Amino acid sequence: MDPSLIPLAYLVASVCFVLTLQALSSPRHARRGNLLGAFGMLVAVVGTLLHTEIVRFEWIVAGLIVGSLIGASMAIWIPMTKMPERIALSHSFGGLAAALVGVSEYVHRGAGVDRFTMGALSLEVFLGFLTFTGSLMAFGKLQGLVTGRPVTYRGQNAINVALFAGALVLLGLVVAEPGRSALFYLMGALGFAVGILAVVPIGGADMPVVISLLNSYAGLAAAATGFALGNYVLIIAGALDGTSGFLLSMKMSQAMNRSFANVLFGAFGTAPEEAGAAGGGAPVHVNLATVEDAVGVLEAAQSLIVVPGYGMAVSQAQHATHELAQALEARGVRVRYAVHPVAGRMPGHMNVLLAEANVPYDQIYDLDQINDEFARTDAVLVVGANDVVNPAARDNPGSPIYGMPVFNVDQAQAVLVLKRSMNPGFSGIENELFVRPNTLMVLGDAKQTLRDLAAGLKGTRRLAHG
Amino acid sequence: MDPSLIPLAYLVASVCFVLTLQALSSPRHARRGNLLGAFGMLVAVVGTLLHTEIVRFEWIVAGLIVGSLIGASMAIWIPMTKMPERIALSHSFGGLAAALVGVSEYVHRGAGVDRFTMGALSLEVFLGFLTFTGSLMAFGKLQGLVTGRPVTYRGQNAINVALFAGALVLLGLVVAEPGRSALFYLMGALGFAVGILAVVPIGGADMPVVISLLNSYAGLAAAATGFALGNYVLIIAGALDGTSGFLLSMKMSQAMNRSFANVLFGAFGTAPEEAGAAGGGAPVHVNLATVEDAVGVLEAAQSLIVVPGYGMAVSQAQHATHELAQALEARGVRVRYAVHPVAGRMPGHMNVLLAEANVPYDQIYDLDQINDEFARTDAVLVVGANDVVNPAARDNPGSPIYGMPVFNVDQAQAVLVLKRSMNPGFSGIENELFVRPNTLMVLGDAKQTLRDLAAGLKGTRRLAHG
Amino acid sequence: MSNELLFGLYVFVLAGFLGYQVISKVPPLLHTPLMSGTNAISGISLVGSLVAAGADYNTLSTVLGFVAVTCATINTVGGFMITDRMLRMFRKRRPPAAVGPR
Amino acid sequence: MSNELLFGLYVFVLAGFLGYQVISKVPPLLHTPLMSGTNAISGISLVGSLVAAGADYNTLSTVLGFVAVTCATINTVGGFMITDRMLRMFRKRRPPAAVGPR
Ligand SMILES: NC(=O)c1ccc[n+]([C@@H]2O[C@H](COP(=O)([O-])OP(=O)(O)OC[C@H]3O[C@@H](n4cnc5c(N)ncnc54)[C@H](OP(=O)(O)O)[C@@H]3O)[C@@H](O)[C@H]2O)c1
Ligand SMILES: NC(=O)c1ccc[n+]([C@@H]2O[C@H](COP(=O)([O-])OP(=O)(O)OC[C@H]3O[C@@H](n4cnc5c(N)ncnc54)[C@H](OP(=O)(O)O)[C@@H]3O)[C@@H](O)[C@H]2O)c1
Repeated sequence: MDPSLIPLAYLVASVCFVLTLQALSSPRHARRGNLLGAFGMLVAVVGTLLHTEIVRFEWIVAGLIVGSLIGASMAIWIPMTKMPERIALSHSFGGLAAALVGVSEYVHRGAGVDRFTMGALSLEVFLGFLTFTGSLMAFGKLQGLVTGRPVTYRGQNAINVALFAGALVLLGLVVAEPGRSALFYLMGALGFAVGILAVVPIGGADMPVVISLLNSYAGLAAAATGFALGNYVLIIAGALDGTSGFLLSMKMSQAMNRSFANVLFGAFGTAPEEAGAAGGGAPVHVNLATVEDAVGVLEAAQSLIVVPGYGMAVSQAQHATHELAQALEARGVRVRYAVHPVAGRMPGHMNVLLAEANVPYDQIYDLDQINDEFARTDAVLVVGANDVVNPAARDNPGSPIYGMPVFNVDQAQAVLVLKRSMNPGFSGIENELFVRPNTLMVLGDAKQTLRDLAAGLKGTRRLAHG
Repeated sequence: MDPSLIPLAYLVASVCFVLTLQALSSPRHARRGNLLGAFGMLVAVVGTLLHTEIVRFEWIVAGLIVGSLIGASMAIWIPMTKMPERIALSHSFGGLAAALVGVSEYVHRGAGVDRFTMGALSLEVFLGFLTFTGSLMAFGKLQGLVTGRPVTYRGQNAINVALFAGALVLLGLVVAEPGRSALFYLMGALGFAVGILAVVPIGGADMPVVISLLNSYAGLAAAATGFALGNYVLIIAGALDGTSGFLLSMKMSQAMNRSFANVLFGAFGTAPEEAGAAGGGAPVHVNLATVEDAVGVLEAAQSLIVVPGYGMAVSQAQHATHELAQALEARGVRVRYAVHPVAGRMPGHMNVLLAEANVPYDQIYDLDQINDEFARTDAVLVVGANDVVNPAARDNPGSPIYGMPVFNVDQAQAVLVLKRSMNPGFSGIENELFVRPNTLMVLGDAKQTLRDLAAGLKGTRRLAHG
Repeated sequence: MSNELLFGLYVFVLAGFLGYQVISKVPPLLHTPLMSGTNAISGISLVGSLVAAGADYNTLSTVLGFVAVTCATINTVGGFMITDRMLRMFRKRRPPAAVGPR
Repeated sequence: MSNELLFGLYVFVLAGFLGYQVISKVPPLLHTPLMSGTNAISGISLVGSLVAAGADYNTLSTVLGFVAVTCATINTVGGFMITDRMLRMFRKRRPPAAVGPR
């Protein structure tokens, strides 16, 4: 076929990708949009194979098969609760791919490349490796392979900045004289190092911000590849990814009322010790409640708001949550879900889990939609959420999370909190909510507790109806 | 300076234009956005002057001066109520400019142009002339220079289609052999003719749809110019205009619950005679009210909704409307404005007039925002609106405007209608609202009537407060 | 197929999508300023006209160019000025929330 | 400045704006599918990898290309499949109006 069709195939692909993202503006057509995106990718790949320089296909086929097998099996068997880890991991693949393409391009063209192409290649390789190692670190922290606590040492930021600056200098030198392959590879190595060192000092629960940011770097790397190869679908897709990642990380930082700088260099999450001390260790006068007490509260309630948090993901309690909610709805209780923008460990984390448990999405409300409702609600069920329901963020200017918008659960008649212990959440600070008079703490794994509550309700069903 | 800077200047201009449109998403920054757009235009012009082919400036300067003087004086002295006419007129200028550039390009390059460029040029010239004459016709109809009534004759649509097809054939021939200048000019002439003949059969009040549509044609013409000259700012600006015009005309058609085809070929507005007959001529039992009666209603009201229509524009009654509203607010009445998407003669027509009269825009509500409020409102003041408050659109499947979303003013306690006569509105059909028992018709020029009402209220102020 | 055309297509398609996204966010309140604003922007055909009027091809081209420059200038200058005049008039009283769901 | 770079710039800028517009319309409800979706799209670096793996430049290039193809494929195939799996799960009960102001 005619290779001059390639750019048209790429145009089609680009349009498909745009439509994919457009479709995500509502759950109704989102799925069709996703399929369209996959189709676009197919078109792009087939188009590429028309490329005259492609002469041998065995490696291509091999790569496609291996990749498809790995990708598909990951997609099929990975639990929804592991989504953040999965995304971090695949960002690292993406970064690696971009970097390797850059290197192979350089190896092939050698010193012959012009300045402009060289600049693009260098950016591609640097950002690619940076994304690769950075995402791997993020993955490790989320998985617990690496400590989630920020690892800090004196002059850390200085060192990172120095490394980064060094890389830029090298970039300049390589562009000035593309022949200097040693410098080129050294720059790649620096990207490799920066990726690790820049992520190490960031707390585990800030990883979502890091991941999104790396997502946008990956996008820029792809765009750079596009500039180097004069390939426009790469530039377009790269630009789309870049903005997406950037916007998401912005939104998250805002939802936590923290600046980018604070997230990236603030080593947030080291605070706990002092904060804990300030809080005077484990708080006093906690209403430790039995399942029976909790059941009593639920029976009395006419309206209930469920506030899920990271804990629901940890104990995979989404199904148990929905079952309890349905049992209550069967008793005529009005049940709504309140999902905080940064509940869990990635944007929309809770929404996906609840969707998995068949909770209809129009029963789920955003912060601004529902925050005034708590005062008018009989009972709130906090399932493994902590920071996002910490009144200190609202009332206590001294608190590290002061100013972060939180749910006003403490304004409800009664609050049931399901968690395993009195330990703090990600931010590592004590939560006044747990010592409020209208709060009942039901300690234990969320899933188990929810099952017990449901059972307890059944037991009393006859009473309730009789 | 370096001509290779031109494309960069164009990129800057393009970005400015995009930001201009983005800023229009809220009144807050809209104005700054507009200034940015003007700046972008300046950059583009200055950049163009670097063009090496530009050797003599006297004609350029002359054109710029003359154009600026005309444009500025129009902008300064034209009354807001004449906005539709003004926009129609300037679309025709735009079309003409595009067409002439195309012709001069052809005259200059002669038969030498390649196929692709030739196609772009032809499209540019055809669409340009079509927009030119079409917009002039629209202007004439709005101004009353040409009858606003649809002019129809047998086989009209057939003829228009034939002309259009002919133009396409010519385009094909010219592209096949760019040398055929006669055919080229003939095609331009056809565009000229189609513009006139296609608009003639369309009713005066459908002109807004036509204008927006011509706007999108003008955009396409500009884009074609861009393709012909390999000029990307033209392509981008053209695409933006094209989509804008298209979206607006879509929204209007939807708001009238009519298909594009119906608007363009339906000769809407010929209906009146029959419709009038069906309605049995002037309706009976009309509550013709004096100013005193109306004042009585206004005094009794705690809440009032003002529904402005085209008549407010005709009688320039926007200031009088606001004065009356303020007088009522001074008496503690809650006043809101309800603006229908197709009230007046262009999208947002009423909003601009009310803004001119200093009505704060957050006191103005859309159809979906306020339509349920009428039932809970004491009094409605209809200022020169007719079709947009015609209950037939809701209740009478036989009506030509059946299905067009309208305000449920008839559900209010009392309705005051200000118009000059019992004549129908644009659609030419009778309005049941005027014969409802809870409707008071106050005939006369809207502005005068409003003044009288305000005076009447003043007279009774003491009573009201005592 | 020629690069010119190809790049043009990319730019046209992207700008079209962008236009759709941006325009559909403009509230009815500002539809008239939108019309006169796009009208002003469409005056960009000025850049085409300038070359026609300034390049010394032949008298006809020059004259046509002159007329085109005039028309396009009327659009841009007039368009931006009148849009500004309109937008200056939009004032608000209560917090935007009062404007209702957006 | 080279055309290549220039056109690239136009495309990049336009796509950037478009991305901003489109992404900012995605509700929090779908932020996770958005992340995995863009992740799948970023697998487009596949097209670069294919050339590297298929063009018979030299062994190193080929091997690097092979690894790149594998990684990129993992992203695309995995990304689109898992996004689909997620989106399949989103169901609704009451009319969208109930979802509240958008
Ligand atoms: N979502 C995002 O995109 C994002 C991005 C950046 C940062 N963050 C941060 O992540 C945090 C999210 O807040 P969050 O309230 O959702 O979570 P959280 O504050 O991290 O608290 C989670 C709570 O769940 C409990 N938990 C853990 N495993 C459990 C189990 N098996 N059963 C029951 N409870 C369990 C833990 O208490 P026990 O240990 O006592 O059980 C913990 O207090 C916020 O600080 C936010 O700033 C989120
Ligand atoms: N806005 C758009 O974009 C657009 C687009 C396409 C079509 N349209 C059509 O235009 C119409 C707009 O509806 P509308 O209700 O706003 O206007 P309308 O239906 O055209 O009625 C205007 C009324 O104002 C009255 N009027 C005229 N001059 C007056 C004066 N000096 N003082 C008092 N009253 C005066 C007329 O009655 P008298 O003659 O008895 O005074 C007439 O009944 C709709 O049919 C719509 O479909 C609008």
